[in-house]
Amino acid sequence: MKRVAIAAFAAIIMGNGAYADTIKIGVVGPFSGPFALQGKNFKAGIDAYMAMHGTTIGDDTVEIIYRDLPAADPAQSKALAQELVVKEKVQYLAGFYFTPDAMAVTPILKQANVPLVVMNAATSAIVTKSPLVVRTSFTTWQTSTPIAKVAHDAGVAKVISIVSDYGPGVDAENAFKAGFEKEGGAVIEAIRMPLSTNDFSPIMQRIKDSGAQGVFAFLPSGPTTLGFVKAYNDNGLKAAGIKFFAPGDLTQESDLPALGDAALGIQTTFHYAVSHDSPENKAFVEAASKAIGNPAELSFPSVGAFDGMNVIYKMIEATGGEQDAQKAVDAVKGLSWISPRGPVSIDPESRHITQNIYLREVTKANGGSYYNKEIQTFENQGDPGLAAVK
Amino acid sequence: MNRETVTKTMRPNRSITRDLIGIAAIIVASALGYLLFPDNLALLTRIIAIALLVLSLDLVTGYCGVATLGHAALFGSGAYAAGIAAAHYGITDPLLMTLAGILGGAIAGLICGVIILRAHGLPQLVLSISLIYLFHEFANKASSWTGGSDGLSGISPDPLFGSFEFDLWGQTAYVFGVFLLLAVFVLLRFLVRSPFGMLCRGIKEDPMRIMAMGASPKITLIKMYVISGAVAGIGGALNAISTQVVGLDSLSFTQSAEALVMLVLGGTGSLFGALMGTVVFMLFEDYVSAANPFHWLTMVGALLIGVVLCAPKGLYGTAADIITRRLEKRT
Amino acid sequence: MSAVFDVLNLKKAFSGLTVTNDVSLSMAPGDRVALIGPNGAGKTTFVNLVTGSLQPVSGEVRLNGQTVTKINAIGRVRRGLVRSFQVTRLFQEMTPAEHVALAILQRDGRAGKMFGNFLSMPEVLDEASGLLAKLGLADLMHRKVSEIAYGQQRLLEIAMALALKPKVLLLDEPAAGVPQSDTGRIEQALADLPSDLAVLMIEHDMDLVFRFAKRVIVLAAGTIIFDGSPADVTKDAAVREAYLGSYANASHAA
Amino acid sequence: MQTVFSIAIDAFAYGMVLFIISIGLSVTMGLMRVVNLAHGAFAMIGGYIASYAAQDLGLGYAAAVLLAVFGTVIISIPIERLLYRRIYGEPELTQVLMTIGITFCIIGIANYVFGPTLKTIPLPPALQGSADLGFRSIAVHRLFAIVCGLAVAGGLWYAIERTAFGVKLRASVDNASMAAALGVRTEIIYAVSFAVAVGLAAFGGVLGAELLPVEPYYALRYMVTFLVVVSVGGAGSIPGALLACLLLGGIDTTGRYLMPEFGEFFFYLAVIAIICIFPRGLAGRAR
Repeated sequence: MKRVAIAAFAAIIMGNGAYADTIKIGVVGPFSGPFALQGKNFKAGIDAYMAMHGTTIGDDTVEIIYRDLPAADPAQSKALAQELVVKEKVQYLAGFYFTPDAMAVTPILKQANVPLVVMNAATSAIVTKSPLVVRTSFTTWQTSTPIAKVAHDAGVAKVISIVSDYGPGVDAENAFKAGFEKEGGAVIEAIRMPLSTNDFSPIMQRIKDSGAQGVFAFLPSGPTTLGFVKAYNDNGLKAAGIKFFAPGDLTQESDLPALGDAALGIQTTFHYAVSHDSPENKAFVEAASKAIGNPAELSFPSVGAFDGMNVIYKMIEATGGEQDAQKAVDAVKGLSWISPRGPVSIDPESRHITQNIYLREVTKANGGSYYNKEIQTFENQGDPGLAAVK
Repeated sequence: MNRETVTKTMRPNRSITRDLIGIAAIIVASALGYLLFPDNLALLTRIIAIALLVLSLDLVTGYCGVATLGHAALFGSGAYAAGIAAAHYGITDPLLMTLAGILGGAIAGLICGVIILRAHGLPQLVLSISLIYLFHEFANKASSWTGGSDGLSGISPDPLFGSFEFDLWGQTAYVFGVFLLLAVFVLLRFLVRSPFGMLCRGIKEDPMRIMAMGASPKITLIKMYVISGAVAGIGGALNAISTQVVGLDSLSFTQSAEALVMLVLGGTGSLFGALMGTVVFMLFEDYVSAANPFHWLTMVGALLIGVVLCAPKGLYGTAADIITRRLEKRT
Repeated sequence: MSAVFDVLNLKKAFSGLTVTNDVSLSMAPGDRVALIGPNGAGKTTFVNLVTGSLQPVSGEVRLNGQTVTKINAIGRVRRGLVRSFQVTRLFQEMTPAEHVALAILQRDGRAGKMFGNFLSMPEVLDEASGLLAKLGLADLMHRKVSEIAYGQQRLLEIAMALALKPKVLLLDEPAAGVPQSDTGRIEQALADLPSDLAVLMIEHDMDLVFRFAKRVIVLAAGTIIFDGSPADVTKDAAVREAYLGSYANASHAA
Repeated sequence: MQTVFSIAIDAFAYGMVLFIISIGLSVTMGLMRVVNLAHGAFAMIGGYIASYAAQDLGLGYAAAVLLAVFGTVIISIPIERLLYRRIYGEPELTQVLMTIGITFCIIGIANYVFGPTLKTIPLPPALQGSADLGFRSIAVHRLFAIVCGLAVAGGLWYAIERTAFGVKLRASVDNASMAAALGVRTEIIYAVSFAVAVGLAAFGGVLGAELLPVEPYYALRYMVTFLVVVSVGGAGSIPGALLACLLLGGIDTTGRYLMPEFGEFFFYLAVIAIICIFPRGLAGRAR
């Protein structure tokens, strides 16, 4: 259906503008499966951008081609990217929710003469794999480092770290540890639990027994966060005054209705809250809500996609629609603009986005809904992860 | 007496003809794939890699009656073996990488075989599931070797025979894959018709009877598992070579379950069934997920239900039945 | 002639209940022995103990004078102790030729060969077709077993056993379930068994026993109560008591 | 000592939740000999119905649970008639294919109808919050789950071992044709057993929702856990399933407390060890 619709759409556009080129952008993301919500957010961000800025740049028309990749599957990712480049002749590749999927694509970029704009995948190392990668999302290091200062400022000296045992979890643990120890605190225990953990009671018991004053946690957004936060309450940790620190993946907006009162008061650091107060964000949320249908489903990947589109539009302007990946990437190095999340820029060295990281607290709004309320800003944060890896 | 000699000579001839038809069918299908989807060779290469996995599964499930939902352990081990050889030891020759994949797969096959064959039926399924989770978790833990959940990257195979690059357009990878598949197919045709293959089919029907003949079902099945591991390992290596990344998904329960679904879809106990199931399932999935990402799972589910209701022996099995029945009617 | 097969004081108990008690027997090459006994006498247990499917509490099984009690079922087959099954256990999807060829290849230690096909191994094919022809199965050798008659399946069981070239053959009711019209073929096959082979037949059909066996062993309640010539078995008081009574009176005495 | 006690309670509670969700599967797999991979899908349907009833219709918790159980059973009737009946007695692989297909369809439909977000079932005030056990606190709904689990185990045991229906069921399982010859209408026995199994799945789905939240991929996510628990217990045995749940719950919980890093290893190694020692499951009967 979608293919047909896009083709029909393209045909109409082509019919109108006689000599104009169509510039295709291939977007790979999880549009079905357990992570379909994040894929929907990609699409919402992209649709919002195109609704606000039009679908033409000069004489050229922009066309998006979506490909579905439900779960981390690098082999399939490579196959899709190759098909997009060779068959659909896309000039830009974008999207990518999972790190291994983005990694799988980096080896072909040079030969394909195509830049890759990563709209989510959050492992620091991706940008080092090819000079044609630009990232407009965040890294786990970037969002997890400031919370260490928050913890220290809250008067907590001993923290136990609990993360899911996979790449981003390990990143989060290392980032927090590095940041917290620099502040003079101590991570007394670091626990990595399997991704499939359902019952968190034993973990809560560990936290209690450790004697820590606070807990740092990282879990992938989705069903497990619900169990974790509930266990934190049910096992009396909240009542015992053990403080909870986490990056914002834990309290993404689309999970908040399910978390409900259990999440109230949880403080997280993240690059974007849907509630961010700025005219840019108001306009974005309005357009993106329209695109996604149900505003409650709006979450952070949408802003990564929105800004990713901004970068791609700038690239298209700079190259005049010609396919020249290196020129396109060079053109956005150092680019700065006001994003819905606040002021951002592309670091010319790493090609990763430099942005504000916000401390937010889950708060109940007047209407009874829940949102992340921004209470503190850490300005112009780069990616500490790259330096740490080197 | 005359009649006997006729049947005697007819039998092998008929199956050799079938082999030649099979090989021709693979070559024609590969060529058609190349001509019809010249821009989609990566997908086709991926289908070949998975077809090798499904063939390998057919060896133990279709020919030996072992129920397993953990066969990706063999495939993934092959993929990681080839990937680690390239990324950590600088063994970047594609043929040597394939060899590493064969070894990795065979060793994994040995381990899985020894454990899985300790039970039958449902407990056997559960053993295989436990194993695939252990393999997956192990690869996740050994992240300094495997890259953990970020995937193992930095695999850059040399050009094949020093002159054919594994490039963006994927022609080399595809042709390499087709040759691997053909080689495996021919060898497996020999294998399943050999005395060993006969022994395996016997074990599938009645292991007790095989024991009463003085043969050991257990040792035979473990041997078959090692062979199956080698075949799956080739698939894994092809995957590693063509995509240059190995992810944890190649060692996942999902991959195992999908392989089993493809096999049952095509029809167990025949190499053609395994190939047909893979091609049909993967093309269907690719088409439906592109056409309607939101509902493709429902449609795949409907396809599976439809196959159980209308073609209980799998697509190939049922088709073959119909054809033989027609032929018998005619003669 | 020295014994090829000895059973010494074999004992087996299931949860305290003795089912095989101090059973001993000895067979020489060429012996034709029938083992009979009423239902529940422990014949099946005896067969399982001898073939190695069950381990005895005490006692010994010897083949060619060598103790095989600790050797598993597979090892005993390889040493020449072969059995057939009361209910045919054949591979429905395979042909008689394949059955016999598999047995021949297994006997020669070639069943693990991964290349080649028995159809292109003339010596195997010749032996298999010879054996099948002797049993009158030549016409069916390339049919699927599921398509051939039960009587012929029983013959195939015997063919498979013979293909293994055993020294001792245990035949478990070789004629069970075979229609009257086909029993002649089976009896013929039994009569044609190699003369140096020791055969122990477990059978219910007394006519067959009397025609086939030179010696009869009667098992009752796990113990051998008679071991002697067929002519004497009907005269033995203990046997009559345990089992034969009415039969001997009704048909043979008449 | 206090910690040991505390872990034991966690293990017990977790085991009982597992038991409630899995026991229905034990009935289908052990008594009806169907490898029902769609069991989780029925639990999920129950969860969705309860969530819808409580959130959107504003029904109370008890009413929502009842509606979920009966609603799921009603939904399952045509599925049993049209699909499951075709695979009774078929080879395992065919059953796997069919039930995976059913699972995929249910996931797709749930995703379409309810959307991809997490659904919660609001607890009544009586079940909210924590109870103080003196040395630690535990969520009240967990205590409730323990009580329900014990009640289900007792009830099922009674129904199978002590009622006329149970006698007929066991007779049908052991020898269907003999039972039919004796006048037992095996189709009805099967249909009722299937309905009971599905009802239990739905009940478990609702009760376990605090631990295993309801979302479209629920059916796939926990499929393996259910399957493993039932097989370890020995399909069809209620004491076996109970024992397996408590044992695996205990191993899992202890492992996750002592060495969370290797939690997965403990669990699956234990499963492998148990099956290698008891190839038919803890309470498996020889066939």
